[in-house]
Amino acid sequence: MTLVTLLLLAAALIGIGFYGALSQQSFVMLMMGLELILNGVMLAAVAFWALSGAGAPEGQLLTIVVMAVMAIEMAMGFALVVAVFRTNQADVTEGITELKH
Amino acid sequence: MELLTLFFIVLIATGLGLLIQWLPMRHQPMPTYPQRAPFLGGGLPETHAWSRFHVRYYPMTLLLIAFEMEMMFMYPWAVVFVEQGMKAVMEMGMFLAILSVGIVYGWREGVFKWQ
Amino acid sequence: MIVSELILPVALVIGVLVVGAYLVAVLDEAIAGAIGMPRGGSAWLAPLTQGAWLLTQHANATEAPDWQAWRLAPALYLALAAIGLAVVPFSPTLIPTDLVTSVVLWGSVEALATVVIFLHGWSANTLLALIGAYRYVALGLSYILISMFVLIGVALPAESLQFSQVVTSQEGLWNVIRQPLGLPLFLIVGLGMTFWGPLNLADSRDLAGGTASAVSGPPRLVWNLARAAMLVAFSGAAASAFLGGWLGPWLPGPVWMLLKMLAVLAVLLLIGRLVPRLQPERCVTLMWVVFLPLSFVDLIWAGAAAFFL
Amino acid sequence: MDYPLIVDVFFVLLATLAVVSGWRVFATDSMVRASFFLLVSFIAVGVIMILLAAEYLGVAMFFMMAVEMMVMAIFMVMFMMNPAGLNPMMMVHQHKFSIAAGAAVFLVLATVALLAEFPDSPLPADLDPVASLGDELLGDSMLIFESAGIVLLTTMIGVVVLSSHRGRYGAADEGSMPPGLVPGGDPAGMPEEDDEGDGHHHCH
Amino acid sequence: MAVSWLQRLAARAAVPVFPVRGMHGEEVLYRLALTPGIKLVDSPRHASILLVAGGVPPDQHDALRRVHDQLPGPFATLWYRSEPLDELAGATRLDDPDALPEALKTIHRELMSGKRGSSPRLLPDEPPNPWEGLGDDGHGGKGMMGGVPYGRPMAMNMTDDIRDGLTLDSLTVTLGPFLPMLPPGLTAEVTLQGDLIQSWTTHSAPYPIALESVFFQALQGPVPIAELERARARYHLKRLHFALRLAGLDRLALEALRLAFAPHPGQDRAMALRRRLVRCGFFRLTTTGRGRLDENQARRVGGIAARAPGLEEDLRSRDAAYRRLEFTPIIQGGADTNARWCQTLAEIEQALQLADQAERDAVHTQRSDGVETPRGPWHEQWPEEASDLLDDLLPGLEWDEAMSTLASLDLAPLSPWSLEETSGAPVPTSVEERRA
Repeated sequence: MTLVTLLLLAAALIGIGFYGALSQQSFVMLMMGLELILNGVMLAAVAFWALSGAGAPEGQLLTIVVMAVMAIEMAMGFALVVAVFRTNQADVTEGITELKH
Repeated sequence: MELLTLFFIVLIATGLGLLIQWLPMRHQPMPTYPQRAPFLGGGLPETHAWSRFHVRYYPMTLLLIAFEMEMMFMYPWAVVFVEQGMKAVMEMGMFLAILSVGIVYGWREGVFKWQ
Repeated sequence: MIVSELILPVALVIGVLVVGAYLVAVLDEAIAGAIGMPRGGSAWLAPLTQGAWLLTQHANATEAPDWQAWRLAPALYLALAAIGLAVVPFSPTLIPTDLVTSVVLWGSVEALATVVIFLHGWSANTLLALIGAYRYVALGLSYILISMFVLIGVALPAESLQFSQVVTSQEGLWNVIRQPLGLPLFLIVGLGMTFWGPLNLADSRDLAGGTASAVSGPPRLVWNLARAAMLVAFSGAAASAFLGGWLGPWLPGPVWMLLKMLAVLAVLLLIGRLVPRLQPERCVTLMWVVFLPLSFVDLIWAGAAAFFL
Repeated sequence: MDYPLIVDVFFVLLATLAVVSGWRVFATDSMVRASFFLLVSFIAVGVIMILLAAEYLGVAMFFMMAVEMMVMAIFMVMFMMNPAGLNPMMMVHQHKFSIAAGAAVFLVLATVALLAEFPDSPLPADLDPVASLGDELLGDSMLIFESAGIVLLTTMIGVVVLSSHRGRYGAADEGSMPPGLVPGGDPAGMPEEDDEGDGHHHCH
Repeated sequence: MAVSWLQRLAARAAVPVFPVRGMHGEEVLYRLALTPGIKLVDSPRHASILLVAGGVPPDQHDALRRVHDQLPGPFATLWYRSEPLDELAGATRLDDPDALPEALKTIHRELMSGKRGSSPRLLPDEPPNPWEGLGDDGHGGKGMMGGVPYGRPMAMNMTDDIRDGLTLDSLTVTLGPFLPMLPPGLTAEVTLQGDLIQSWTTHSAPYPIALESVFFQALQGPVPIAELERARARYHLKRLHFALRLAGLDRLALEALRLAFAPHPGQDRAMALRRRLVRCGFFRLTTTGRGRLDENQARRVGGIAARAPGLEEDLRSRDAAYRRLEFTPIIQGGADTNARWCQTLAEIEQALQLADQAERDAVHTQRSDGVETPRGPWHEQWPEEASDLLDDLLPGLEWDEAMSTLASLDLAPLSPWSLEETSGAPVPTSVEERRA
């Protein structure tokens, strides 16, 4: 377990997440891709904190902030899905454009 | 070392749970289709039960995610509470105030009711 | 070294879990008899005969279950109970896993239990189990905040997120007195985690057994075992968070610990027999609007007490 | 910093688990399984964090993600057609491009990880990660802490406004419902609905 | 030898019985509930014996076969006052209620020791729709939502949601007639969205309930009021038992049942029961303000459901003997589940109090042109069977609310036979005459 292997793992997670976020039609599945990307980011942040940052507290803080972003993204995302679905009865990403009217 | 112990505990407990199920079930025949039908007191379902299940408390779950995030901040805060003194108290006051506003608002909007 | 650090803790946790689950069943039987339910045979034998019957009964299947999840869910629930018990200290030296953040880990066990119970009901693919699963999620997502506030309350005086430190911090005064609201609120969490008695929203009678309505035979045995084991793990957490864990005069630490766990179990089982099941919608409102604010009060109280006591 | 062999073994196992379950998220038909595969991936990463001495963050990952994925599963099942994957399905667009993009991202990041030089300064031995985080939250990063609280409150209000149907002022989508569904201006789901029994607006 | 050791242990377990409640089969189940060593379970998967208590009409034999086949093996059947299905002609049949507990225990023992084989499967081992090897993936499915994957179609959206405007899938099922939460015999087609009932169509009414013979005699001539009122209290207590069991209050449920079977139930015990119910939070935690009947519906159901919202309809107030006992009808202010249970408990207390008073002075009824049965007034005509009002009442309720509403409503028609006739006691001649 070295910094490089940790970063490789993080890169792999981000890569898979990227694939998911780009390929999925459904809005909820798209959010899963985003979550996976953030998962990789958090892992990288902790790896830097532990192995390269001499335990500077900002490293941990960054992870928490990412987690908060994740939570907010999820909560708002789902709330939006509900609102869109209520008017459109659809949940694919293309439906979001219709939220304007 | 602690993690290793925990790992073995989890492994043994899961293994035990699966073994108790698997050992007696090895030789049992697959139940017949009528037995496998869902129990509805003699009635029958038209479709599979798996469906887009209409959850009635979804606003509550979204509220919870935001809440839970605040809890993330509270655990480290608890550790340094006594040491930091008044500052930590004010911090707690602010957090609880925010959470209370959230609850009261949600309650007034009927979030905890079945939608 | 391997013996004292690996084999002993593992054997201790698994042993307490299995024996404890058996005792839960015996105790429940005894309480049922004491409050006037018809009772045949001895309470000591009843769990064994019931278990033996479940082992001989054939396992049921449903038309198209999610096989892996269906069989895994009871085993994982048991594993979660084991994790929960593993972080509980039995004496200053006898701590199966003394993680620095064991209090947080306990909170995670609660959250993961919700997932596993949901999975158990979902994977059967039958209507009544499905309703039970979703109903339980409403409860599981409601009690978790209460539990977190209450546990943060006990972490304040300990200045640590470690159960062993929490116990040490109670040397002067037990938390049950220092934070009087804490234990009652935490008991609600215990009932919720094991969907016992008034909070039995998952396997309730109006759903013909809910998530367990479609299982029979060995999987049902594991499910019941895991449920009782979770109750044991919870009593361990409650005893060390509020009743001073191993602390106590005359007797050795682990004995005190076991006695306190039994006391918590007795109280929980008694509540389970005496209080009716809550109606789900009312349960969610009650958790958020009554018990959650009460846990705020508990936290403020704990904060003040941490300074002045 | 050197870790004992057993840590390396576990790291490899966990890394495999994280990647495989991360990939299974997009390869499984059942939405419930997909969200819980994601949970497994998060848990594996959490355990790695604990191995890296970030004991609080690792464990916090468990409870945060357990709750989030539970909610995720609920919403996935609510809004996806065929949520249990009873019929295999593939709901993707620009599939090849996405695979290429994912691979490209991985390669770029991996190259960076392999080629860049990072200082090697491990955790000080006497560091208490939880307390240091707590001190940071109440010290230099107070502003982040405070603003996070406010942002989360905004989020709470936001989700309630967006998702809740019934409110103080009646149904959220009153007027936007298709006509004929609720005759006589009696939106179903008003708070304290007293006329449960008369059932004139029920569909048969 | 480990297996036989396991089987011996299993034979000593409390006998898990799944009761199929047929016509007039309730009474013996109340007795079984009080018998140690017998456990009445809610799901056939949790049972080793299928007890068919009471007759099942031929048109529900198919449903009975389905329930029979849902017990996991090894299991056996016992037919109490019921004709076994043709395929099971050799099954154990029993008419003596006192021999029932012992028979159940014996069967369980024999089943565990292998002396008795498992009951045969009655229905062919076929999926609801053929699927193997069919469709795009060999499991019967077509496209994303089509076909019959694993033998059943997928749930689709049928109707718009009645509450919050999110139109998701609805599940349509037929419930009953042997679902333990429903009144026995009630079948309905129910559509759910989530755990909320979207629509409810009653297909067949609950089985008729037998009243004690004293109610029949009251139409022939004067009967002792003490007897009449105790029978009334017993009737209500049995219904209370059902509801309390449903609410997870097993202990108080049995208390209610013991009170019902007590030779001289006193008013004080009923009051104690009510106090304990209040104290444990039954009225605050379990019963709800749902299931509200409007005035017409309340009048149609009659009895408790009519008096709870404040309709002072009670034939007893016309009887001079009752007036002498200072009888006035009790009423409550609400038409919901909660009010109905308050009313039930109040009427139990009132009935027991009237019984005590009437016994002291040996008061008899004076009018015999009509009698107030626990189910409602009965003079020119029967209390009407009213289960079709569920179609209007239950939609919009959450499952738990719906079940507790159902338990609080007494909709079953009355049986032309008395309880004593149906449970085997000597038949009073007056009833015979009336029927002739």
